[in-house]
Amino acid sequence: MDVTFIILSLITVVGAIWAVTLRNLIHGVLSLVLFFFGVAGFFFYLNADFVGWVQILVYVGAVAILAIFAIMLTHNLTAKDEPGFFSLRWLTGMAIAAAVGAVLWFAIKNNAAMLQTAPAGVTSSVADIGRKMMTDWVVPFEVVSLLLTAAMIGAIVIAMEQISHRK
Amino acid sequence: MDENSHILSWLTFTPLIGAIVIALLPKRNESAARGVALFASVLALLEALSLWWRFDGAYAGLQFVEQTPWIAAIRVDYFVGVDGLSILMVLLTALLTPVALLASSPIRKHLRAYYALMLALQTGLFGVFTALNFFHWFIFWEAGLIPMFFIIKLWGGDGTERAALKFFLYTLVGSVALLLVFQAIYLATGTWDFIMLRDLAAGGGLAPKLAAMLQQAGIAITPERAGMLLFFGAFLGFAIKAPVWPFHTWLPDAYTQAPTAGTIMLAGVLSKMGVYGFLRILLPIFPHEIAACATPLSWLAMLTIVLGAFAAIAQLDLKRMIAYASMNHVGYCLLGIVAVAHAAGGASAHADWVNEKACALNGAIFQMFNHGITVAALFMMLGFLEERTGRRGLEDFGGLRAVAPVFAALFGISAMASIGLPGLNGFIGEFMIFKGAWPVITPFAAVSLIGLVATAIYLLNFIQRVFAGPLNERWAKFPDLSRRELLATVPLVALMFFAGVCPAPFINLTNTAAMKLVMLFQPAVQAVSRVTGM
Amino acid sequence: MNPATHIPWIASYLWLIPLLPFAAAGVSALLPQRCRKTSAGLAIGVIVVSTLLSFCALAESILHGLEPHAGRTWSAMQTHEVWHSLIEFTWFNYGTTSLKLGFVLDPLTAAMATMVSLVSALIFIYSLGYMSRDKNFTRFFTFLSLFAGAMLGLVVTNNLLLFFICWELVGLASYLLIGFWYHRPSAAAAAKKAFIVTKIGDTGFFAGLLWLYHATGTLQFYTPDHTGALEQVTALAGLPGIMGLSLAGTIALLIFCGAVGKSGQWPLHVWLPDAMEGPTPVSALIHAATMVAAGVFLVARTYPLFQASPQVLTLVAWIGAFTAIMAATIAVAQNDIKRILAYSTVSQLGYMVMGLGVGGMAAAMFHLLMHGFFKALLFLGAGSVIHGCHNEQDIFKMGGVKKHMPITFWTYFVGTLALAGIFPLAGFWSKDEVLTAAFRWGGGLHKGPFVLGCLGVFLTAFYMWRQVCLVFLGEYRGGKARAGHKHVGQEEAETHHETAPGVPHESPAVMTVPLIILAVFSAFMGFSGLPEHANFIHHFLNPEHAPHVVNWFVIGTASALAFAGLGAGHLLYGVKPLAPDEPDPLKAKLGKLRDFLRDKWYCDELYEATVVRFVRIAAVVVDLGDRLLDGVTVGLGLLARGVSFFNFKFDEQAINCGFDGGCGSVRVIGRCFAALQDGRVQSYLRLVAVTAAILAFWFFLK
Amino acid sequence: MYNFFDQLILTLGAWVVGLVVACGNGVSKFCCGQPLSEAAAHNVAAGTEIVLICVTIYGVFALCFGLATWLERKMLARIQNRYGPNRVGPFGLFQFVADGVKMLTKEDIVPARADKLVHFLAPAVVLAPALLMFAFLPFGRNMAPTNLDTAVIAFFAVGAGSEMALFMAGWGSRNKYSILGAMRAVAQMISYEIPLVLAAVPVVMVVGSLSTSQIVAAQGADGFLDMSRWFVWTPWGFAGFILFLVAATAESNRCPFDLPEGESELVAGFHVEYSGFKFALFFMAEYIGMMAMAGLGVTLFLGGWHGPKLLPSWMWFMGKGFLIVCWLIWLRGTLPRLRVDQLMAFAWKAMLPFALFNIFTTAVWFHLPKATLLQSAVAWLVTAALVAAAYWVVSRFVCRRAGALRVYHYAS
Amino acid sequence: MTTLAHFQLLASMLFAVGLFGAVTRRNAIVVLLSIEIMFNAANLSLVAFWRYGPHPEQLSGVVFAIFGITIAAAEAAVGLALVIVIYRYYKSIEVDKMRSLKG
Repeated sequence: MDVTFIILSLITVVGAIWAVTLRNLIHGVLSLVLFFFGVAGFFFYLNADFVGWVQILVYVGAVAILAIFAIMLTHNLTAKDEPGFFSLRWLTGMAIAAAVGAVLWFAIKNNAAMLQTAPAGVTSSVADIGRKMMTDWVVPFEVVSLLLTAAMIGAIVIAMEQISHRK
Repeated sequence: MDENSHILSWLTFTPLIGAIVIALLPKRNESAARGVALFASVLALLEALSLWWRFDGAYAGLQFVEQTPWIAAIRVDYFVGVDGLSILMVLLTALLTPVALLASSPIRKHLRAYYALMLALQTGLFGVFTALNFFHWFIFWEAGLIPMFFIIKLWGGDGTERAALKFFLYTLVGSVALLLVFQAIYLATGTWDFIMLRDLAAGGGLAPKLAAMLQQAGIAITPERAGMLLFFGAFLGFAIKAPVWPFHTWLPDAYTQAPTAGTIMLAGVLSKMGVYGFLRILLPIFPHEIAACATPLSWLAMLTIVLGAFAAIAQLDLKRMIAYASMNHVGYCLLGIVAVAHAAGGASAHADWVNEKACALNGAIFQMFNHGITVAALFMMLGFLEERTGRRGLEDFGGLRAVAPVFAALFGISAMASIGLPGLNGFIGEFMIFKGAWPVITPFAAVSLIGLVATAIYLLNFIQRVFAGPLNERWAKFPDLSRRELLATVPLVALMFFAGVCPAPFINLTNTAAMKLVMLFQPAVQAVSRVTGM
Repeated sequence: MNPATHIPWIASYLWLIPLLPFAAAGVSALLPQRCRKTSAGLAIGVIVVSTLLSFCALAESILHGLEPHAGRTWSAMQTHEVWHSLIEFTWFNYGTTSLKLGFVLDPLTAAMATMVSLVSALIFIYSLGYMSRDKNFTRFFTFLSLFAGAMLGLVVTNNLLLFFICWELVGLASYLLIGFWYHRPSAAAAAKKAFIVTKIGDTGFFAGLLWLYHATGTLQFYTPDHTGALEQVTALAGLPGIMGLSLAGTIALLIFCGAVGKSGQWPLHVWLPDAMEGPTPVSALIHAATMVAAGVFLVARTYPLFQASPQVLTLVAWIGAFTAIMAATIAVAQNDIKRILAYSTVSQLGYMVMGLGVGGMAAAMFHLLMHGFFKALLFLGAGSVIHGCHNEQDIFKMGGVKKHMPITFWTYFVGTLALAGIFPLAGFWSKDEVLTAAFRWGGGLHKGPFVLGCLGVFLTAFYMWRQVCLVFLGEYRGGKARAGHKHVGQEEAETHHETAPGVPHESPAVMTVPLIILAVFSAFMGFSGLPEHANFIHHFLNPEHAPHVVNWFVIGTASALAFAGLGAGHLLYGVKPLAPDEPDPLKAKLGKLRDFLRDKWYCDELYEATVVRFVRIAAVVVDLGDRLLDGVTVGLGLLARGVSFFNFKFDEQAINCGFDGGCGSVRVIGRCFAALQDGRVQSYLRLVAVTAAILAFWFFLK
Repeated sequence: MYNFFDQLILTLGAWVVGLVVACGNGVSKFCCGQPLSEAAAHNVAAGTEIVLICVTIYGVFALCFGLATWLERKMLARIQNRYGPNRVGPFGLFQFVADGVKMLTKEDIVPARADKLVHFLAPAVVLAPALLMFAFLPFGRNMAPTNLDTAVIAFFAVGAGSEMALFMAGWGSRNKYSILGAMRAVAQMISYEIPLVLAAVPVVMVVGSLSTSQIVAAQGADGFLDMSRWFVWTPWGFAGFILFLVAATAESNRCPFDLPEGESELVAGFHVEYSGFKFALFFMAEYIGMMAMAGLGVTLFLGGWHGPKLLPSWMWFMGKGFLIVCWLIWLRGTLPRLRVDQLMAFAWKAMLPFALFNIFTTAVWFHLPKATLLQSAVAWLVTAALVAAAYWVVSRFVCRRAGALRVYHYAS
Repeated sequence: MTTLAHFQLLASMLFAVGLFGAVTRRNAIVVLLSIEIMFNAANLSLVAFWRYGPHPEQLSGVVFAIFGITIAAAEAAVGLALVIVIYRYYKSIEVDKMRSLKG
């Protein structure tokens, strides 16, 4: 455990917790951006530069912005009638999350392979990633690109439908 | 050559993808089906052209091979590849489908189904011409027949019921025969693979195995008879498809009743499936048997040519006339193929004989391609004629050249190509076939020459009655070709000129493969010569 | 310089001669109808260029003979070498070999190319005037160019296949041009007839070609290493063929079939007179001067094959002689100006074929060249007359045209005398050569062709003079009673509608100038073939054979007979000009025989009753057989259908009942699970998470 | 001589690093009695180098920012037939210093109901990506601050961060105008980011690398003139360059795409509630971002620091960058502002399809043979025809309605 | 030193946080964002496995992470578009109020 890891963990965890708990949705989104940067930091830390940059480009540059637009278009700057911390709903949620977390924790703790340290010299050059994607992973790659296209078109169609009906 | 490109699979399944897309189109967008179909077929054409571009004519073996195990239990591989025997057929299919689609404007009902079936048909054809394993070859073979059945039945003319039924029964008989033959072969040898079977047959090992298998089943039979039996089964399948006299009577009805595009595909490509079967299956897998039957086959080829031509002279229905013409021209291909199989000249492995036979085989393959183009153009223009006037009788027209000069010119060029006028494509194929067949089976070739004259008689009669003479006032408003129709016709006509003036690119594609087939054949011919004491 | 290896520059560019007109045809085929001037200009310009190139080739060929000798003297030309300049190229490869094509420059090519291109050029120019009103003017020049290209290609080629290709293209061009006025049923029928009849001959030619190819392994006439098809004749002569002939003879016979078809020899001559349905320049170009000569040229080109087989040569000679006399007799009884010339053409072609058959290849070629000039002249003159007489073609409706059309008359007169063989015009020299060769052929029966030929000379002179008298002399008999002749020249009436019925008029200069030029050629070209030692053309074309000696007997007989013919004609028609509706005096003289001749020996009827009927019946029989076969199939199909119908009924009634019962209970179970679905997304998510956790625990604990 | 000037700055940097290490050695000797260890010396040198690079970039581009504001005012003035700043310094060259002093001394106003934290953070967050973007550009021969093999995508990723900053500024101010401006800015930037990235893709495809250094290296030629292989000379490169310029103009919110801050509509958009030094930071971020975009354009299409060997490489880079900046200023002085729907339609209906087709064209170029001059010429013509066809199709059919009358989708 | 377990534990923690948000919050947008957090946690885990795994040259983790990011982007786009439509329809984006799928 080194300093970088601790700082990044803090950023990430705090960002995530803020993002799910804050009532002010915009603050929530900004915290989420913090979280995203943290995860990107982790990616850099793990020598996965490309993934890190993609993370920033996609999440900060697109997903967060989309979320903001959604918030703005739905006139929901704050979640007003959200129940309190000790409501049944929150406690149930925490219980479930804890249960799942506990399962994962249990699984990780009981696995000796998890204790290994990082091998040296592991890098991910863009060229290698590209080559992999175009050879071994070409089918998933094409499928995902098709999915993305379909999703984009779907999103536009969904959002536009109301307009055409209204006319 | 990039072996990993899977271009053949892409080519084969591009139309199928198009068909699926069309099938998924919403009903209100029916008219988009045409665009999608055209797009898919043009895409397939581009793929085929790229295939052509990358095809190495100097290499005798199979190219772009893809072989992966498919159904391990019965040793079925997905095994495709092209060589000189099939490349022209693939190109022809790719070329004629968009043309047929362009000629589909009279289709008004069930557009989606129609275009999806056309594309499915194309996939079947591509599959037949590229498959090297009987199992999926047969699937594609049937996949070519069933859409055609529906196209004839649903969009055909007045007598479709009868025509479609006849087409289906005939081809079904052929298909069943083929299936049984290959079942037997599989049981005897344990493989569906054309290439392996070829090697086995070349070594003389196929017939004994078949006989052994049949004996196991309690049928006492000599190897020669066993081979012959199976050969006849397979021959029946292909002879019906081609069609060879006397298995041809489905042809005039089917060609006449099918919608224009269907006729184009039927005459242009589907009939080539049968001839292609001779090249891909009968010649390599049954060399001894076909050599032994060469003389009867020569008779059949000759009769196909001569009787087809004479029957065409008698027709008063233009479509029937061209249908018989088509049969007549397929006969030339058979003549070339039979010449290869014939024992004459086989006694000595004299290089000239090999060259003569190679010439005949090249000619037969090229003639398949040429005939596909020419007959497609003829049927398409007949379709235009019928679309404009609703008639297709020989006596219903007259003097159309005055009102539709371009139409007349293009039809005239196509007819001349069919007659075998030098400078157009038909001549090259016929010349090469006759050149090769003449020394081998002189009497048959000589009689078949009558076919050339008869072709001139009926086609010129056609032109005289329809395009020349005083203008039939009824058709004074007959429109000349539209831009769409020109788009469909002119490339074919241009190709006729190109193939006629400059055949070398085409023949270079097929030559090494043809040589290989002929060489493969030479020992078989010798064996028969020894047996029969020739 | 070694003449064997040296390739003159014109030989390297020989391919341009046919290619240029082909290219012009291709271009003008794509031109719209309104580009009349472009099309015509292109065609004429190109044919003129081709003509110039042909002259270059001719000059080169003539000089070639001079080169080895020091002095460029006339006698130095009498070289005894045969020489060819060859260009080869590969068309395509098959098997382990390749199909080679090529071009050859030799005297035969040069002479023929010059004649063809020169006559073509003149006819092209003539057409400019003759066809000026036709609405398909552009197409006309397209077809003409196509024809010229094919014809010249045939002349310059060194390969029998390429020869055949051009031969067929010539046939196509002829088909298109005969059927040029396609909405005239007779024209369309004539075009079809021409194509099919020649195609029959061509099939034989094709068979001969295939056989030759197999036997010699090449189709090149000559090759640089002397292994060409014509250079292996000796070997072929030793091999057996069919019908007791040697292989060379068989092939020669088959090839001769082609020549018979294309050159209108009996029995395939029937298409040629019908072909006069085409416009007159076409008749002149194709059916008089050039195309029909292609058959003769073919035989001349493949002459070594024929020489190897005396039987075939005999056949050739007799067919030629018979054709010559038969056509001449028919010509005597015709009324249509063009038909007379057509039969005259058939007859003259018979002379040429006879000349070939009797071994006078050079003589036949000489006659061919001369005939090309004067027959083109005659046809063009006839066209001019038709044009001037308001599209009248019946010579009994003409008369006295001389004073209205002086240029046409004088040129026509020259042509007539040349054709009749009057000293010193071209026809005299060439016909004399042919007859001398026939005379020298042998004794006994072998004198037959010579006798028939002499008879033909008389008839030729007779019918030509009959024509001249009826058309040009006397008084004009036309101008009225035209209704009955509407069918003849109807198209010309349409195209020249501006000319009102009335007196004939002279044609424009664009038509008369070519006439004059041709007349000059017809008059003087004959001197190139003077007998005796200075027989230039003979040495030029066929240097291997001994030169002629003058045979005064033949000259005397032929001239006498020719003058007799002229005299007989003049007696019948010239002395007392005919009145407008007076019948042909020949009717009275010949009676039934005249009807027989007028109806062309009933050849067409004979063919109609035999060949055509046979084809029709065969076609019907084959068709009926097909339908029978078809009926059997359909019956089987219906049977199968019936069986399947019963099967279907059985399935429906017996098997299908049981399944419907067992499907009810499934619904009940479905209700139970429906309760879990409360519609809230997060409930589902909770359920999923809890279940996943439980499952995972269970998994790890197990 | 040329090399000396070319590497002048590097030499100076090396000299400073050496000096610092020497000093460090001296200090260390003074404190611990022994010179720095090998590793420590290395660390010191590396640290110094980083600091030097940062300082150089900050300094140079702060200066450039000043120059650019002066240039803009001067050029706009010329376009509008005025003199422009001409009081402070020669030709008014020091005007920006005066402006800076003025900004620093102004009062910093925070609206009462503003989201204080976000309002405070926004200017800093805005400036950071703009400066960070320079980390990925090679300024001259051997003068790349970083040498990532993901540089291009990193550049865009960092650039994407500024959108969030603009939104923070707009939202934190609690002002209708500013939130509208911010939403506009964000929508516009996210829309134009796609053509921007797609315009760069062809270059990446052809070079086969995302590394800016390699992209620049791929455009270098050996000769004296050294500009034959700039991608802008190829048809796809030219088309890509134009696309890139347009998208970059929009991306940096410059006229005619300056709707987010349109004075006539939104007063000043997202920074309406900022004043004093915070405003200066926004101003600076805009200009530095613009220069970074220009730098990327130079790197991708104009051969980076390559140029005729008359001037040092870094001067070429700066010169070309300023040329693009001048072009942007010229554009601002010439073109009127677009309407929002036109803006969006242009991005999605014109630029996107054109950029996609340009990628296709590049693929065609890539696969055409270019061994001989003739083949190259053919390839050039073919791709040029493709580009022209794409332009024709896009302009004729796809964005035909881009200039149509406004349709109010959400406001009816 | 940082071990693989550290990363996995962190990732599982983030996943739990995301899950908590997804099952707890009523606002559909926040639910979606929570799902994004879960995606990120998964990606982090994948990349960590790649970094520590026996075959880093295979790059499987990285490629998977990129696919994950892509799918997450698609999910966000469609999800948020749905949210907008739902808002137009129900005038609310409370997930509890959407229950017309009740079986």
